[in-house]
Amino acid sequence: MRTTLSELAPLPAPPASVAAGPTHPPGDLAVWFFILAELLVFAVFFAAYAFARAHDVALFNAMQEQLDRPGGALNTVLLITASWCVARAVQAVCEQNHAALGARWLAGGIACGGGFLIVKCIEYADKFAAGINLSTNTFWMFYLSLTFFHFMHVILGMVILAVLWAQTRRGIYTPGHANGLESGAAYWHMVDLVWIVLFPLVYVMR
Amino acid sequence: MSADKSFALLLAATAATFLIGETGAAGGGALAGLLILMFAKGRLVVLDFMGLRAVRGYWRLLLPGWLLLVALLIAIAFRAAQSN
Amino acid sequence: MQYKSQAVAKPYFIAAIGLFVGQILFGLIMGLQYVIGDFLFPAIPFNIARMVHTNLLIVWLLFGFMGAAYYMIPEESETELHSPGLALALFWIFLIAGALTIVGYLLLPYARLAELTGNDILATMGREFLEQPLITKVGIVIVALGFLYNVSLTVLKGRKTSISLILMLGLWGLAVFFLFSFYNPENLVKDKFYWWWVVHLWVEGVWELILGALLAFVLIKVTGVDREVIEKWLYVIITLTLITGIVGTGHHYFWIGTPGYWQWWGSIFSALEPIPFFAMTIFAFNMVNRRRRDHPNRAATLWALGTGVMSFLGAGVWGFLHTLAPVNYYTHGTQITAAHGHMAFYGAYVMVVLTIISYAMPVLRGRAANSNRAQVVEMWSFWLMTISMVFITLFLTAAGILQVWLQRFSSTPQPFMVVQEQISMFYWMREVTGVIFLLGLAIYVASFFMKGEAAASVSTTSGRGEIGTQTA
Amino acid sequence: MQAPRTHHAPLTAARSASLLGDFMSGTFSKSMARNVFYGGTAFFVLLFLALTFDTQGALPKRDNRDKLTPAVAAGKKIWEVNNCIGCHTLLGEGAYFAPELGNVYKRRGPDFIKAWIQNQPTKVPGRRQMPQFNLTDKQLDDLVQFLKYTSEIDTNNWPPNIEG
Repeated sequence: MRTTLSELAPLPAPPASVAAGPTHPPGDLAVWFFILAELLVFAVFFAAYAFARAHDVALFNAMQEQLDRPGGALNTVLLITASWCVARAVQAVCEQNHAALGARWLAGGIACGGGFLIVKCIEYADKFAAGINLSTNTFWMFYLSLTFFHFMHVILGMVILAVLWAQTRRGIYTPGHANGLESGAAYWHMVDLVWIVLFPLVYVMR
Repeated sequence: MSADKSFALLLAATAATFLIGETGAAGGGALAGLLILMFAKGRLVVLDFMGLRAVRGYWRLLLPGWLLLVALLIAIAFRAAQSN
Repeated sequence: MQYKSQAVAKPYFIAAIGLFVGQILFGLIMGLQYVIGDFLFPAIPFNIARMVHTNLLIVWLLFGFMGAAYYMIPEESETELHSPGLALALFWIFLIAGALTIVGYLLLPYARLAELTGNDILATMGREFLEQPLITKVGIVIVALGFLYNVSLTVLKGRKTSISLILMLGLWGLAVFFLFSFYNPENLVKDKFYWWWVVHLWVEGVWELILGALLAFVLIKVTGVDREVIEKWLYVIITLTLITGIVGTGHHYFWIGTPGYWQWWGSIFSALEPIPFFAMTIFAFNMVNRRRRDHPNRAATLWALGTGVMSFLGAGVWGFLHTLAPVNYYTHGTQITAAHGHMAFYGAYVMVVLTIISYAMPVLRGRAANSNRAQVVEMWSFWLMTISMVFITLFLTAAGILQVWLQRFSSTPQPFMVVQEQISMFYWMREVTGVIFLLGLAIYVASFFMKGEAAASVSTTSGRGEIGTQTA
Repeated sequence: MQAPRTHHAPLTAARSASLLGDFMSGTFSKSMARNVFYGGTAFFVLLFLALTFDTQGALPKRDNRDKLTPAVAAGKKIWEVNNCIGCHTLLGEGAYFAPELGNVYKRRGPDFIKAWIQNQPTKVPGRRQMPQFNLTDKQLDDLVQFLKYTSEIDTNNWPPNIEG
């Protein structure tokens, strides 16, 4: 059962608005709390990487050389494209009321996400073949931890997209009644957002 | 801005990030450029993909604020690394 | 009381309080042994007293959880308990088995107890908090299975609320993770690694689901806030708990032979563990501020709010103090750990069990709330126990800081026992505060025997249904 | 439901309350909160299992298992059935009443440890007392072997110094 709310506000909502537009993001606040929690974890993780690097710049710079930068850039493109597809899917459903089109865009997003996983697996296979693991040194610990933590998010995001795809095809979402679709889409964009920080931080900055 | 335009800008910014990496540039200038690109890209995702552009109040500021915070922490840490 | 089978909760609550008294008495014995080393030696050596102290704590909290479940589940499920007879039988089995175990600890040398109870068949004894003989451990599993069978069938045949589902998840998790207590490899590192799957995944995992469910149940009852609202926030809070708490197990994997990356993973995730506790505090106060009625049981409301605040302080703040690996390198296994352990266990689990007892016992005794006089006495005990615990924690923290400084951080580190003598003043202060805690506990027990007219119900809003039966 | 925000309002309690209202407006459903709980929990359980899997693979290089002889195993059991953890810490875990023993082999050496255990209790008035456990020579040797094995576990350089 769903309730709308400003229920944590101890006082009733103030009168008459001046500006138009919603004050809340698309999707369910429960998902947004989750997104905020995840972003907080990632922020701490990114900061930990940056400060650990400051203790051993030479190591980090040397090891970074061994990363597959074109692969990382390709993955950025794939995730951005996936995110764009999902944004278009929400548009198709919520603005054009065209569920079939929305489902096709979602399928595109899932395909790009799958591409990301494949590229990432090739990269991992390469690193594992070189004997690299979490205990190799601090740089590889961070590289594997950060990217694998993100990798798992991509998988979770794709599971969510797959559910959304099935629901959209069945025509469950309509304009004004797309809470689930918007929530799942927001989560997927979060996965993209994290990679947008991760790629330059780990692969490029030196 | 539409999602399509943002998408095009995101691709361009990704290319720029990659090219900075290819030149092997290091130091303050490269770092600043990369952080600005990162913030710009993240902001586009937040505003146009997540759909926060039309939203007023906290929520619109929260995620760009997160990006800013992360960028700031990275900048501080990388500066500290340079002075080591 | 809406369902007569809820009455089986009563002996559980009484036993819990009785064992609580025992726990505190042994705590005081240990506290004295810290400063008068040969006190009661060799009759009750420290290791035996400590085992009794911690095992009684665990057992009485389990009694409290089970009593809470027997009280809550029929009401949540809107049906009688599947088998009140089984619940009562398990009560006596658990009580007698527990009592025999404690008697065994006190009367037999531990090695002899191990020999007599089949430790040679499967060695599980002699590990912190899991000292119970094999037969007691098996007994715990049997009691837990019978209990879970009983309440699960009740839930399945009745209304399924989020609170009862979360409670059941917590209770099943408790039983499942206890199974790791039977895994005791010869490899010490693996032993310790999976030992934490019982200890950490209990207290910073599944027990918090139980805590959340108990607190949410009482808040619905005493505030009259819509179930829908409370359950929704409950989900958000326990999500945060498990996000941070599961990988947060890593903060125990810094120095026991496990790989170095746990220092990063453990620090990062456990650093965020205060957030769900903070959310719980905000949640409790918010719900009470937005109450739709003034429940006559003000003592229960006080305990509920106290749980929020003290669990945040004890588990959240005192946990964070020493959870980061560079700090923990110096504080690991010192009085800082003891300080955190005391306030976290009291603030989270002791207080939530006392919350549900405070709410449920009057109902089980046929009234909405105790007399004003009894409640005032109970609230005195709340403040005495809580403030004493704060000071016990502060004194142990002071002792710990000094210990770290002299024994760990100094460039000329001093031996353990030399340092202990130098910080004995703080142990004395802790012991005195402990006596005040016992006084608070005595007053708490006395509050159950206070007579007087039952407090009248004051409702702030009219037209609401019977509190607790409403669904959103 | 949207809670529109007033502009130019003085920063009063009412206004800050309305700001909180803004923050909390929008859809917030219990079913979604439940889905996030189950999904998030499953996710972090899997992550934890993945890290556990890696740890299992990394342990052989760290946990000194090559030295895990039958004597060490027997010593561990002696450690357990005498409830040593009820007073001492071992790698920092246990009770905080008596010294850390994870590195006692390095701090005191085998002969001191055996002599110490045999001579308990000290019966010094007012001093903390360790019971007499009546261990045989073989049991003492096994216990010492266990403490030696423990002292060689890779603990990331913990404790900070020899005093434990």
